[in-house]
Amino acid sequence: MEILKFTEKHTAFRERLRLFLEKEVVPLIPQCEKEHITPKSMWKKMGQNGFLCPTVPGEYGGPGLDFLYSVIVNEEMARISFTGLAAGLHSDIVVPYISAYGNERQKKYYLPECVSGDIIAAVAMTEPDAGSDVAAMVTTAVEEGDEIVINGSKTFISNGLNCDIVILAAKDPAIENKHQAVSLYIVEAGTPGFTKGAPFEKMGWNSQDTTELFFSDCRIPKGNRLGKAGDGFLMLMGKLQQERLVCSLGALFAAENMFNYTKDMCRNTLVDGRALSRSQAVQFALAEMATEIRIVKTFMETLVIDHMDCKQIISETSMAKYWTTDMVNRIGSRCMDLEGSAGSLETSPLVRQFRDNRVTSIFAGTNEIMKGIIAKMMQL
Amino acid sequence: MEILKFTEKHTAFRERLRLFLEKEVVPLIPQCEKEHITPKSMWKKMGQNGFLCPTVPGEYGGPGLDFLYSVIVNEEMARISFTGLAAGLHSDIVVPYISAYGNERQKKYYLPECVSGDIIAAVAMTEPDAGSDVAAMVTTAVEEGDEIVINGSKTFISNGLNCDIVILAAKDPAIENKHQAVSLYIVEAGTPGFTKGAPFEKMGWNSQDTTELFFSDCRIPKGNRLGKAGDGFLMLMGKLQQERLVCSLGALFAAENMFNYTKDMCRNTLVDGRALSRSQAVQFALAEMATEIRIVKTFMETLVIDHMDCKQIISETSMAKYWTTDMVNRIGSRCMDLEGSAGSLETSPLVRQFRDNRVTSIFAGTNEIMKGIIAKMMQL
Amino acid sequence: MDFELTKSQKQIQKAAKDFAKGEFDKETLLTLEKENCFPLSIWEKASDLGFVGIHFDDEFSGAGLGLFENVLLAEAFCAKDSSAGAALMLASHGSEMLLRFGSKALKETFLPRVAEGEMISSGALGEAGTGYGVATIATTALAQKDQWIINGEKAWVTNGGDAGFYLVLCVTDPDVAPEKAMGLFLVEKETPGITVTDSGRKLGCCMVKTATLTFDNVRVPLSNLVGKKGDGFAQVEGFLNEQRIVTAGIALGTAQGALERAVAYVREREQFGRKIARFEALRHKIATMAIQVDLARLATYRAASNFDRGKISQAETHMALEAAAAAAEAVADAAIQLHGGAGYITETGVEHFYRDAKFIGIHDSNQGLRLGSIANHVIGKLKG
Amino acid sequence: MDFELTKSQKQIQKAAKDFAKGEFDKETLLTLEKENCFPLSIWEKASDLGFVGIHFDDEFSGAGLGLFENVLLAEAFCAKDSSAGAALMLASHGSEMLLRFGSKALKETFLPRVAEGEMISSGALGEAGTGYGVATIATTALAQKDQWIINGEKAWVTNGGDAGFYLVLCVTDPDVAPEKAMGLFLVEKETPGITVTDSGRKLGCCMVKTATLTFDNVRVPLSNLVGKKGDGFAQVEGFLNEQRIVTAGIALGTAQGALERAVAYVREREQFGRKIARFEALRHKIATMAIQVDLARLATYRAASNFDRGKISQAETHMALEAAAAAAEAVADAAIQLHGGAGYITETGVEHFYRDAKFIGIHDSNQGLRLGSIANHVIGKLKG
Repeated sequence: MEILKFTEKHTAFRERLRLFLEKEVVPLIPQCEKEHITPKSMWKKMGQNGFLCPTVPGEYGGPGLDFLYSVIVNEEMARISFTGLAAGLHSDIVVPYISAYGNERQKKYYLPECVSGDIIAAVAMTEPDAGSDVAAMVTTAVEEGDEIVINGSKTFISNGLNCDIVILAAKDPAIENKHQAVSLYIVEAGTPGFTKGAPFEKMGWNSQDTTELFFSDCRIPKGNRLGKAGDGFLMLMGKLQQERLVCSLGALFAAENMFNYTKDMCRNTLVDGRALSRSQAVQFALAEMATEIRIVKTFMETLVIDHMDCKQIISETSMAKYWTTDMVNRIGSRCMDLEGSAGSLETSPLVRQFRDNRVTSIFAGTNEIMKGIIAKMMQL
Repeated sequence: MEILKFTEKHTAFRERLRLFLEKEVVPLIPQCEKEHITPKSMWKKMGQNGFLCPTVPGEYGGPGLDFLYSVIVNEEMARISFTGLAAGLHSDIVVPYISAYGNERQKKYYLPECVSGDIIAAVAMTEPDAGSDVAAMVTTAVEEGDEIVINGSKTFISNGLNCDIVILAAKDPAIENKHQAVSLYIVEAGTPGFTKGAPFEKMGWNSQDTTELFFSDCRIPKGNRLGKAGDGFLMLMGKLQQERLVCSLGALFAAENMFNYTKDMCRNTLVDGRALSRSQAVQFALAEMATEIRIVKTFMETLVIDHMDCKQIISETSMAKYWTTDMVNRIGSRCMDLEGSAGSLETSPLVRQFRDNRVTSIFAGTNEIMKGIIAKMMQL
Repeated sequence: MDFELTKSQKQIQKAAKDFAKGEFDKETLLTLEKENCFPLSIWEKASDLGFVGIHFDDEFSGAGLGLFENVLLAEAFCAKDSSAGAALMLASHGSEMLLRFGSKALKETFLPRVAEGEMISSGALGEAGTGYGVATIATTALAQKDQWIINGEKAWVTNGGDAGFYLVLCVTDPDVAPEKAMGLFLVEKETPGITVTDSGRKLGCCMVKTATLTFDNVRVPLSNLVGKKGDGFAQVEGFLNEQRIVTAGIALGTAQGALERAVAYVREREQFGRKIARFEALRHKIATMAIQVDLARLATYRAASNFDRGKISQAETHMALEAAAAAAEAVADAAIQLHGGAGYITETGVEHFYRDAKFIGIHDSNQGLRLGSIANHVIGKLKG
Repeated sequence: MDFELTKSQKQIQKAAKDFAKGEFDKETLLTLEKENCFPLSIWEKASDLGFVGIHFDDEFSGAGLGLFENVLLAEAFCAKDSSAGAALMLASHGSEMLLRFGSKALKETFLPRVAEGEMISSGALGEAGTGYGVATIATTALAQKDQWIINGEKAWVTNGGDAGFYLVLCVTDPDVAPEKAMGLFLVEKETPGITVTDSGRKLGCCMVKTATLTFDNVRVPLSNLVGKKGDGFAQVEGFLNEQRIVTAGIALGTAQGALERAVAYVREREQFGRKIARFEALRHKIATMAIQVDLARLATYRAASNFDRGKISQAETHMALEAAAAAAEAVADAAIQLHGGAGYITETGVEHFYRDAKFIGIHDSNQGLRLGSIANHVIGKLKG
């Protein structure tokens, strides 16, 4: 049953993207992985070629396409397993804060450059002591005349070093209720008092400039508040559905990619002259993985449809997030098992993709948080 | 995303069936479980009320409904966990052999009574030494003039004792190629030389009259051959898609039913004054089970659509069969864990439903056979 | 470290295996299982041979051996037949409380009867609504002149109805903290005021009865207090720890028995022109089963061995039980699958291993309780 | 049975833990790991303290102890740091073949250098396309007058490039069955004709080098044949069995270390106003991890203990390795998850436990090989 109806235009877009990635991006990956950063020029090329922010409307400089184009970008990025160009993060997770909550001025000002790749965007929620417990954040934003003064720090910020703007969550210390104290702000790189740390060394996402952000009496205009004061939590919650959906899709596509590599590898690898895939145990392992992936892929496709139909699918996206990101780790591990010795070297594409995906069960809300949400939605 | 479009008519049918089962069937279950057989009168009542063979066309005495009615019957039967009235087996697995391969005379002769419940049908493929390896069957069917003479025995035949007709697979000993030697025959109960064993004692399906069938110089008219001589295997294979689909749906519905019971039980069971569902570990277990079920349910619904659209979905139904029947065992086991002591007594509805479903990963092709098929379809 | 049984342990193990081989008639046991009946005559023979109460002192008709030897019996019996093995091992249920804490007079009166196959014993501890715990029980025993008067209801009573006496946990001092509020009382079967309600057919271990017992002004002599007033809770906790190691032995034997049946079957069964033991995926399944059984054995033997050395650890007990219960369930499940359709048929003698395994894993404790106990040990006390 | 370490084993264990605590500087090790460098100075200190070649005879600068003690070292070192621990334990890779089968002269020349931290050793056994086996190798050694001439290519050579000498498995008699066709040769690093190609960055155990070695008319003296011609295959099989028990010890320590880090973290980390160690689902996760580690320990200790007693069993070895490798992977994975975002950051010192665990589980054998070996034992020979 065909659930996602990709048109010829979608397919052409996908092919154009695939060619672009193969030619312009893939050759640079090793260098980016080594340097823990991806050159801004690559972001610009992505933007110039129309691969960023597909859903931003024409009036703000975007192509005004449907969400299926985002799905395509996420799938093609997963195929090359390249986290430095976190297009999904930029286009489908961060920029939507501006599209959805920005006022006309903010949208006109920022969106065109987000689309063109001249602005790389990040979102900053997490703090050292406020991970799963977002409400525990201590970064403050205090109004002083026409300005907002920000103090505090954020951590594990993807696109952190490259980012030209950051959507920052901070609280008004004067308001006692934690959930009503938080607002969102657009902070531009280069604003005095806003500094960035060095990229973290991580298990994966090595081409990603994940870092800490520091704010010390950082003053921004009042007009850079996104939405209403105190609505920060509601806005964050409002965007989680798409964030988790995109995260799940990425995990699914990565799992598929690792599986396909492994299936071919088992067909082509001879041990003592016999293909690995002639082993019954290998066949069963591949059959089991194929089944897992096939089943949840159908589910994910229906969620994409529901999401495009603006349905509230909080429980379902939490399920998808938990299940697909656990699955991608499970599949990656089994694939490496099947590859054996060769799967223990970085020359195997499995290794980087596995390392990259290990974080997906942690970010965008840990899978433990997901289970808590599912339980809550069941009124347990 | 609504995949199966149930109309008001479907819903009314479901409600009528549910009431019927509650009133006419459920009270008799304990007795049937004890006696390892279900009275034929119950089959007749099912038929009289229009709950058997929903898809048989009007010209053969059936209601000519779509396959969604079969899905409804399977779901409602799973809700009451009653294997004695194996309506799915009769309506969706055995009778289709006649609908699809019978000649006009056979269809006119048998189908109306299959619909009315006057005929209970069984299919006999398995032999003691031919389980997964169907081709190893030794039961023979030899043409002698206008008659076919059958010798051999079959085992694990559901509806075996009750059956009025059996679709029998037997081979012509004169043909060497195992796969071309098999034909299907309709054998009526009461035919001299056709005898039935006693119902097996089993782990579950205790209201089911599963038994052995014996054929000793059993003579049937040549006209009782179903389809062409030598096409037995092809016909058997041709019906496996629906058989496995129905089997998977049953497993899914059973899992859902056990889960729902358990969720309510955890909400309502107080231990030292606190509801079990307040335990985080219990919440996570329920969230995990809810996720598993939700994901594969979507997949199953798309398979129903594909099946109704006459698509060939051999690999997908094999995946579904393997995954759902493993899942129902896993879910049943976890549900019993959560219920604890009370889940170790037959007074818990979990226990019978678990015992009944344990066979689903074995019948209709073991899950090992399923994995082999999936691997084969991947050309491993 | 030493992973070998002693010579005498090997002899006991062999004797137990021989006994089970000789006395566990398959048809008889299938009938007993179906009819929820205790294997009385086998138990009597087992006691004649000294298998019952092997861990009781000599003076009480025991063999003066340890929990370890009792676990070896559980394993050997259950490997041959999990239902019968569990019934034999549970026939002396609760009697360890008498053995460890009872007065000489009580022990002299009752323990030999258990060991000699005259009387089944039973611990009546938990109640409805207390889960697996005994911290909030409501059954009371109040001293009145020369008697204790017991009122209340006990749930999940093993051997309820079959036992000759019950060790009943009661609150004697409702006003103090639960840990100090309880006492344990020996109540004979025929004492007026006891009503037994059988819990009916179970998922597994069907040769052992489970019942609810109500006590309506049941009077027992003062001397039937086992140990000291106020010690009941601690005594029961200690007993449960010991009992759970035996239960781990039962689960271990169940796992072992299921594995043996599976191996025997795949070595004989032919499909597609060869023994199914030649199919690689099935071989790997058997290997996985064997690992589970073996690890469960190591954990169970360690818990039993350390118990006998006085190194008693709740965490080791629960690790043993969790490993063995999980192994029993997984291995029995896999054994059914490997048997195909035959595995589902009662006569084949495999499916009841699964039912027994699952019963063992959830009846007296479940995974949640076991993991919680292990976590307490591993994580330790927390500040703040 | 006895599940206690002896007093001297406890002392060795404590000494190893103290050594790791004192010498494993976190920052240094993170750098070495990142740069794929062997921890040379730590290894030299370890050898000064007698940890290297603890199982060599005294006359070869060893401590005359057993595999069991070597496993205790592996566990203690890897619990502190899996990457460094693995590197220390694998530095003497292959030298057991020399120890067990070498001539006195060869042993006297080379073993003390290994034990004294002068020379790393290496077994060069497998080849491309042979999977984990050595039954179909193509590298040849042909005797010519007073020399052996070696030609061929060895893959997956542990310590390739870092080692001072290699023990190279070669076919000496191409015409006989593989089990009788091979011999083992000691080849010094500087021998002309050897080319080392490093395999590059690995998934884990990055302080140990892996390389491909080509031998182009490499000439070694006749006396460098280790043991007898024709015995090579059996020698390597025996070595692999011993090595895999050490590897199980490495995996065990990796699992233990990951567990310790996770427990420490959940005891400290606060979210939602309380220590996350108070959340029941996380507690159960910790308990599950603890069970896995504990079962792996029992299986590993048993394999090592029985090996030292001469009761050598492929099945016990593979059970130990499978249990330990699975535990290491699962526990390290859970440890990352329990750390949340911090678990993914290298500096935290948890993620490399996962990578090391997975590497250990697939580099020298994988689950398929282990299960296959266990199945052979459990199922036994088949007729027909």
